[in-house]
Amino acid sequence: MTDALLTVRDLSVDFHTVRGTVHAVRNVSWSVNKGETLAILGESGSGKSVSASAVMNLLDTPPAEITSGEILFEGKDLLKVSYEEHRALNGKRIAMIFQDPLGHLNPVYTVGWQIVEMMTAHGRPLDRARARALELVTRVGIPEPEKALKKYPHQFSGGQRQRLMIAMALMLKPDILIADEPTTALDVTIQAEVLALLKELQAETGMGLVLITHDLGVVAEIADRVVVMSQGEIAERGTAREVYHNPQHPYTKKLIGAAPGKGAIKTLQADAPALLEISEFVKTYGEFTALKGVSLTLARGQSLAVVGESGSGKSTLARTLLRLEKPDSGKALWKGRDLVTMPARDLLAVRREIQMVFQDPTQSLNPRMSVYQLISEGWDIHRLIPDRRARRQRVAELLEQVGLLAEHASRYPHQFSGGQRQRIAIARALALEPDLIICDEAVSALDVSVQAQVMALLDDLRERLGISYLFIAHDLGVVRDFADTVVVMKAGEIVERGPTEAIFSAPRHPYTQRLLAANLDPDPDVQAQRRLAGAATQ
Amino acid sequence: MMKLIGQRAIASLLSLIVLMVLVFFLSRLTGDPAALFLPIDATEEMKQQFRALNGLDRPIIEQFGLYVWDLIHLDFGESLRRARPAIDVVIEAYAWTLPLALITMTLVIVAAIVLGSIAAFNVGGLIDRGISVVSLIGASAPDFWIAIVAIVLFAINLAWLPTSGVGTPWHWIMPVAVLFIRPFGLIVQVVRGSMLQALSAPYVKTARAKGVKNRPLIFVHTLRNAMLPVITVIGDQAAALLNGAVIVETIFGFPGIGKLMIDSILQRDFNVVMAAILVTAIAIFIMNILIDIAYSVLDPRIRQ
Amino acid sequence: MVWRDKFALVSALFLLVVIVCAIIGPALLGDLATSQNLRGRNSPPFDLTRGWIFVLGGDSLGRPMLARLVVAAQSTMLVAAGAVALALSVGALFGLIAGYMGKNVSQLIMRLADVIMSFPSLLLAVVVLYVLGPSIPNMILVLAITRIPIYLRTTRAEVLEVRERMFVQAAVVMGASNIRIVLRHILPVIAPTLVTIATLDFAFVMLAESSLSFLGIGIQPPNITWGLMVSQGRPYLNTAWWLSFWPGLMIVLTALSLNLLSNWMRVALDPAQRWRLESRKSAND
Amino acid sequence: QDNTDITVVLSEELDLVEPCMATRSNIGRVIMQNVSETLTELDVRGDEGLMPRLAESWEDMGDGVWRFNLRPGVTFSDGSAFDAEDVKHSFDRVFSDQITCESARYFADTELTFDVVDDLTVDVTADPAQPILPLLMTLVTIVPSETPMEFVREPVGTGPYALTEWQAGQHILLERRDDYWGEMPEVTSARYVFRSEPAVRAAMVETGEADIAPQITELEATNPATDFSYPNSETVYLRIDSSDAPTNDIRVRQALNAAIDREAFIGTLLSEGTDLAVAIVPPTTLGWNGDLTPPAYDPDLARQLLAEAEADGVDVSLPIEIIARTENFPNVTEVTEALTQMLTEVGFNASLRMVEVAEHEQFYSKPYPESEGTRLILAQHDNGRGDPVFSMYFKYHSDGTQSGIADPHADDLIERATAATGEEREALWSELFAYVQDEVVADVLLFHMVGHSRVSERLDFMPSIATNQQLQLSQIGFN
Ligand SMILES: Nc1ncnc2c1ncn2[C@@H]1O[C@H](COP(=O)(O)OP(=O)(O)OP(=O)(O)O)[C@@H](O)[C@H]1O
Ligand SMILES: Nc1ncnc2c1ncn2[C@@H]1O[C@H](COP(=O)(O)OP(=O)(O)OP(=O)(O)O)[C@@H](O)[C@H]1O
Ligand SMILES: [Mg+2]
Ligand SMILES: [Mg+2]
Repeated sequence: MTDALLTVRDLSVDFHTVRGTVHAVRNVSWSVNKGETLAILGESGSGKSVSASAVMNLLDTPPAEITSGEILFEGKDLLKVSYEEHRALNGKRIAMIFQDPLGHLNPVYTVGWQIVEMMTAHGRPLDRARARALELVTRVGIPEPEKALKKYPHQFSGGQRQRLMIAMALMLKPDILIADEPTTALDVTIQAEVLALLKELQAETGMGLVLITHDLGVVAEIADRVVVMSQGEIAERGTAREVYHNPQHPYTKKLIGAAPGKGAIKTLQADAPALLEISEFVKTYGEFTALKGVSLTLARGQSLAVVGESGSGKSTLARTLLRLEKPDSGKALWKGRDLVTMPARDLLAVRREIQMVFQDPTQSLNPRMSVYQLISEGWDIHRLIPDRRARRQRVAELLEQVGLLAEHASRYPHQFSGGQRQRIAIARALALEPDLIICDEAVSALDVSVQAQVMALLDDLRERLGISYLFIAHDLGVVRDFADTVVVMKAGEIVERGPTEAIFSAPRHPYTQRLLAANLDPDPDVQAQRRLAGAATQ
Repeated sequence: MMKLIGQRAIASLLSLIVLMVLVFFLSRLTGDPAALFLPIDATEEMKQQFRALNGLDRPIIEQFGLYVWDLIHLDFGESLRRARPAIDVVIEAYAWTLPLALITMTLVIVAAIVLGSIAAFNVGGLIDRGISVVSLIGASAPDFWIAIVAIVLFAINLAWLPTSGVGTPWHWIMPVAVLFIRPFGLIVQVVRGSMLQALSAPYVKTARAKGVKNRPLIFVHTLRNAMLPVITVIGDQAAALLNGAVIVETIFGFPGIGKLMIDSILQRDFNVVMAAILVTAIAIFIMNILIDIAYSVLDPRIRQ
Repeated sequence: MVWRDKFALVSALFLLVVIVCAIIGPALLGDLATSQNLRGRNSPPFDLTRGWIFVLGGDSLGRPMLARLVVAAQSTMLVAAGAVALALSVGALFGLIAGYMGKNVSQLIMRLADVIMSFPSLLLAVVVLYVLGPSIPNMILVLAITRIPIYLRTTRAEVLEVRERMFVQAAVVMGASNIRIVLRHILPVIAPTLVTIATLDFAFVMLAESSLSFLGIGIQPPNITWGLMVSQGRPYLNTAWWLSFWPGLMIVLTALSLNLLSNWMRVALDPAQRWRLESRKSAND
Repeated sequence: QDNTDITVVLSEELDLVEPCMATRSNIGRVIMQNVSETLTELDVRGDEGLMPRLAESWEDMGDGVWRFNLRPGVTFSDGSAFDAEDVKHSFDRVFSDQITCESARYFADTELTFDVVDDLTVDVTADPAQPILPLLMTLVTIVPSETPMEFVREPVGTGPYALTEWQAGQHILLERRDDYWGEMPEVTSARYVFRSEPAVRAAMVETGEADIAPQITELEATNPATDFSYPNSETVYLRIDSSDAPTNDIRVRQALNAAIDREAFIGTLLSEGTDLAVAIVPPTTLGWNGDLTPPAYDPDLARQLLAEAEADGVDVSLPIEIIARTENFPNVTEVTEALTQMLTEVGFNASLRMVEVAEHEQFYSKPYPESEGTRLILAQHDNGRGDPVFSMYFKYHSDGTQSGIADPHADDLIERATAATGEEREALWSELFAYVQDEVVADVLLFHMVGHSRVSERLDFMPSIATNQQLQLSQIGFN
């Protein structure tokens, strides 16, 4: 272990807050070797991102405090080197992909500039940097790469931003890449390409990869070794196979047991009345057409999954439906009335009936509001639950339902992990007990055990209250477990639609077929076999 | 873009007209210029004659009509006090004010942005404290103190600089320095506050993860995000300078628009007041258009 | 590093003293502040032979500076706070409207702001004086009007950016009304900037009032403000520095305290930055 | 070093350099007798009285006709010769209705006709007869007959200097003429610059950037080697409106006078050297009455007078507002504050209001605005022209624009004195001074002011009472 490229030993990180100290990371040790892939699995909020930030020297100290440990890179303790020395390592030798790409891209510079800067900041010539950026952006599958480099972050889809972050991190072929949930917003075909790219780079430069992820399939596909974290500590470690087949720690057992994609498939009740009818939605951004005439029908109590290529217009569909953006044409009948032309006054009532969980939860939470304020705001707006005690209680209840603690109500968004923020956003949507919840990648940042808990909750609400879901997701396992109907989108169009059962058993459109084929299995053995088979057919 | 500027120019022209109409009528509420132009013991006939000569005896609406008529022919009228075309007087003065404002503002912008950013980056540290306190004292000290103390020190005691006047570049140093202080103090604080907010954004972490050096981290990555309120305040301060700097012009005998404007207002030399406001308003409107363009250049999300 | 907090604390204490002076000063020292003594004029400061009240010296009519400073606090604060508060609230209100409403409303408001911005404050002062007569409320009005554009423009510019943020859209989805979005989501983000400008403006307004007095169109004796005292002391700068120095110092200190306090508040009220204050304490514990 | 170019720093910039406006002090200080000359000149430095300038001599021909014999061999700076036509034209300009020349006001109701006898002789007929016509000639500058009937910016005159450069806002340059008719002055050129801040003006002489600063404040005049003080012909007084209650009662007016401790101001708020006023004109004026004494400070008397008036039913509690104008003279605010306090102390209901110049004018000249009680207007009056006629009508005649009294005897005295000449004139003025001060108690006369100048040590020059109105470069020598 001493000759490892990067070793984290005994790391402990505390956060000082008004309400006492949070022990975010406790005596965590792991290491990664040249060419090796270490997957860090674990509970949401267990300290994965914080320990990664510690390696990059990105923790603000205070409020964070590194109370013990060392981080050895090529034998040097990164906690002791000078700021300047660390800076020179960052990006060049150790690169990082952040969990929340929207916030982590600078909104006022073009993505091209930001990617290129990774190289120019370390003294590489501009023209080489440009060429490399173009190459990588093409490799991660961004359409029209030349043009894309000249665009700004807000002009991309969630998955595209994530890929741009990946391209940025790979610019200098770092020795260590810390990837914090790099594929959560990618559809499985692109995820496969990205994983292939990472592996290729590993083979080429011997890059050590630290992969923080919740996706057991990704772990099975790429990880050599696995550490599992729970509540700030390491629960278990071993090779990917050992951990999957022979988990020791109860948390690991629970985690592996919760892997989605194995339950019974739901079917839609035939007589459910239509709630929402979207017809011929068209949305253009300048010359680019993001939606090319999308039509959909959603019944009361239905859970409709929208899967599809990253950048195919799923989020755009959700946003135009909610009148956050104006569609160029098309109608959306909600309970018989057109949302697109509805006057603002009437819209207010409808707003309570339709809620949304945004794809980038962090940015959708007002940083100046506490969790309590965030969740209870809807009640203020719609004049519900006037009693303060009742409110407190309901907030606590909601937080517990999504796997958080009642005491989290007084914290502010920046004090949470990515997955925790996503759950706050879910709790906020649930608070209003709407008729329809649009979930844009609403569970992608959750570890599978919490994910299962949240999905069970949503299912329960659907059964009890008849809530419908428009469920945008990439994780086919989740979709299979949760949805009764699936539509598949590609390049702004719906290419296939049908009951979940039918789509999963007999996909018709070639894209759907490819999608299903690229789906990863959580079992490392199964994945190994598939890889062999894949190699053979090539 | 061109179309937008065109629209903006038309809208600004309308506000210019509103402004001129307002000034025309409001200024005429403030008393009779004849009493001020003529000596205190002037006879009523002399006053009458003066009013008649300058058209002040006609009904105000008629005066307005005549003014507009002349204006259409690009005639801004004569200065009551100076027996010269008002616009000549104003342009002469503005030729002094404009460079003074530009030089001062350039220095202010550079210094305030650099020091304000540094203060924000070192928030709570000694550098921050030093910059803040010094700039705040500067921004709130009466400017004639600074001007007179500067004259006593640099012109009389040290004899490094001339006391006042214009002519050589040396003459400009003290006026520029004194004018510099207040906008500098103000903008430093705004830069500091805005930067403080921007520095806690996650994209700053990205830049650090990339290994970006502190200087570009502050001045490239963060500053541009913090610039919106800063350029607004810069605009406000620049507008103040474009309106002329009365105290400095008075003390240093600098023949700018500020003193001219004050004197003309106090003497009710309406034509000069109108011409001066017209010229300064055009300068300010152009500056505001530039600032609004700057907003959308700085922040792509504002572009619509 | 506790001194950081001490800075804010001292500032707060100083402001408290000023406010107390403003409230009870005129009742307490009103007579002393106007008792002239021509033969004992311009008595230098720090000379206690004439009693503690002359510790800051006497003015050009032999009145004790200290008493005058205390008494002047009232009108000074009234004018400065009144003008800044009025400009801030009106400017921010219209800025929010201009930033959040449609293009036409925005254009209208902004072009009106241009008009105000180019209308010389002095002419405004002269007009108001002639039409309405000189008084403290009118003074507040004049100063407030001239300061409106800065708040208006700052607010609007910030709103344009903030309203594009995702959490504002999330609030829209929740059904929040425009008013709620503006007040609960947008305003808190831009408030720190506005407060920074407002506290800086405090000094500006006091000095602007001083120059208007100097030109004869501002507040005039027997009213007193620090600004008026500064302008009255101006000819004595070389011979009796204390006449304009003390009131000038009061203006500087008030502005300084306000700003230090607002800088502190800016951090204290921002949940994402509050740790800067808290941790300093714990680091010293 | 025989550098004979000098720089003069003045307090306010010139709007005009128009010869017919030379009685305005800021213009006069630059061009009067430097660029433009008058027919006669009053000696205020010595006691020679009225002296010839462009007129060599003059005589009263009776019936209101005066004959002036002009100086031969005089040329204007544009080369043309000076003759009687020029004199006539100069006066035509002054009285023209196409331009507003200030000097016209000194001839208020007098009709002047000019008869050119020959090139160098001109007869002036005044209707009504004007006994002081030669003195009035000191007020009108002579311009060439080609001068248009509008304000000129390039004045042409017969004086020893010509205006050669005028950079508005920066400076005016006068250069010595080689073809001047009189004695060559020592100063070869004078540059006038303008700084409104007294401290800066003083500093400029100190640093050598300027040679003369004719108007600095007492506070700046700290260097005995360079700083001079001189009576500046300004008189400060409080104008009483005796048609208002309670000041229509003479006892109230007397009380006002007795309430004020004039001595206390001198050497404190006002410079050492300031004189207590007994008339609205300075002591150098014709008919000065040496017997008059300033009212004594007697607060008890004031209280007593007020009590008496009150006993007779005068409402002495009516508000009295003192109106003064900012920047009228140094320390005006303090002076007014002190005056207010003094009046309050003896029981007046006095308050103070400082106003800007335009507003002051509304109160100063007739018609006076209505008021609840009455207003006292603090004003400063300048008469350095040697004869009270320039003051008394305006200030004390019932029809005078700034008069606060309507007294038939005073009217009569003024009219008679204006028409009289010689010793009779002097006696009548003298009587009038005594009458308005002691009998009518028309106003609260306060001070004859002094001015301060700073003169570089390399110059040989003594400022005098005339320095307020003119600054003759020919009087400046070098040490
Ligand atoms: N500024 C902060 N103040 C207080 N607590 C914090 C702060 N930042 C993070 N935490 C806490 O630290 C813990 C670890 O956070 P971290 O972001 O490392 O979780 P994670 O393992 O990455 O979770 P996820 O998978 O949800 O992203 C969380 O419980 C979080 O609430
Ligand atoms: N403001 C914008 N300006 C220009 N193009 C945009 C803008 N917003 C989105 N797009 C483009 O529209 C397309 C659809 O984006 P959308 O966010 O709907 O994708 P998505 O299906 O949600 O993808 P993902 O799964 O990656 O989130 C993308 O190709 C994106 O580049
Ligand atoms: Mg995380
Ligand atoms: Mg999306």
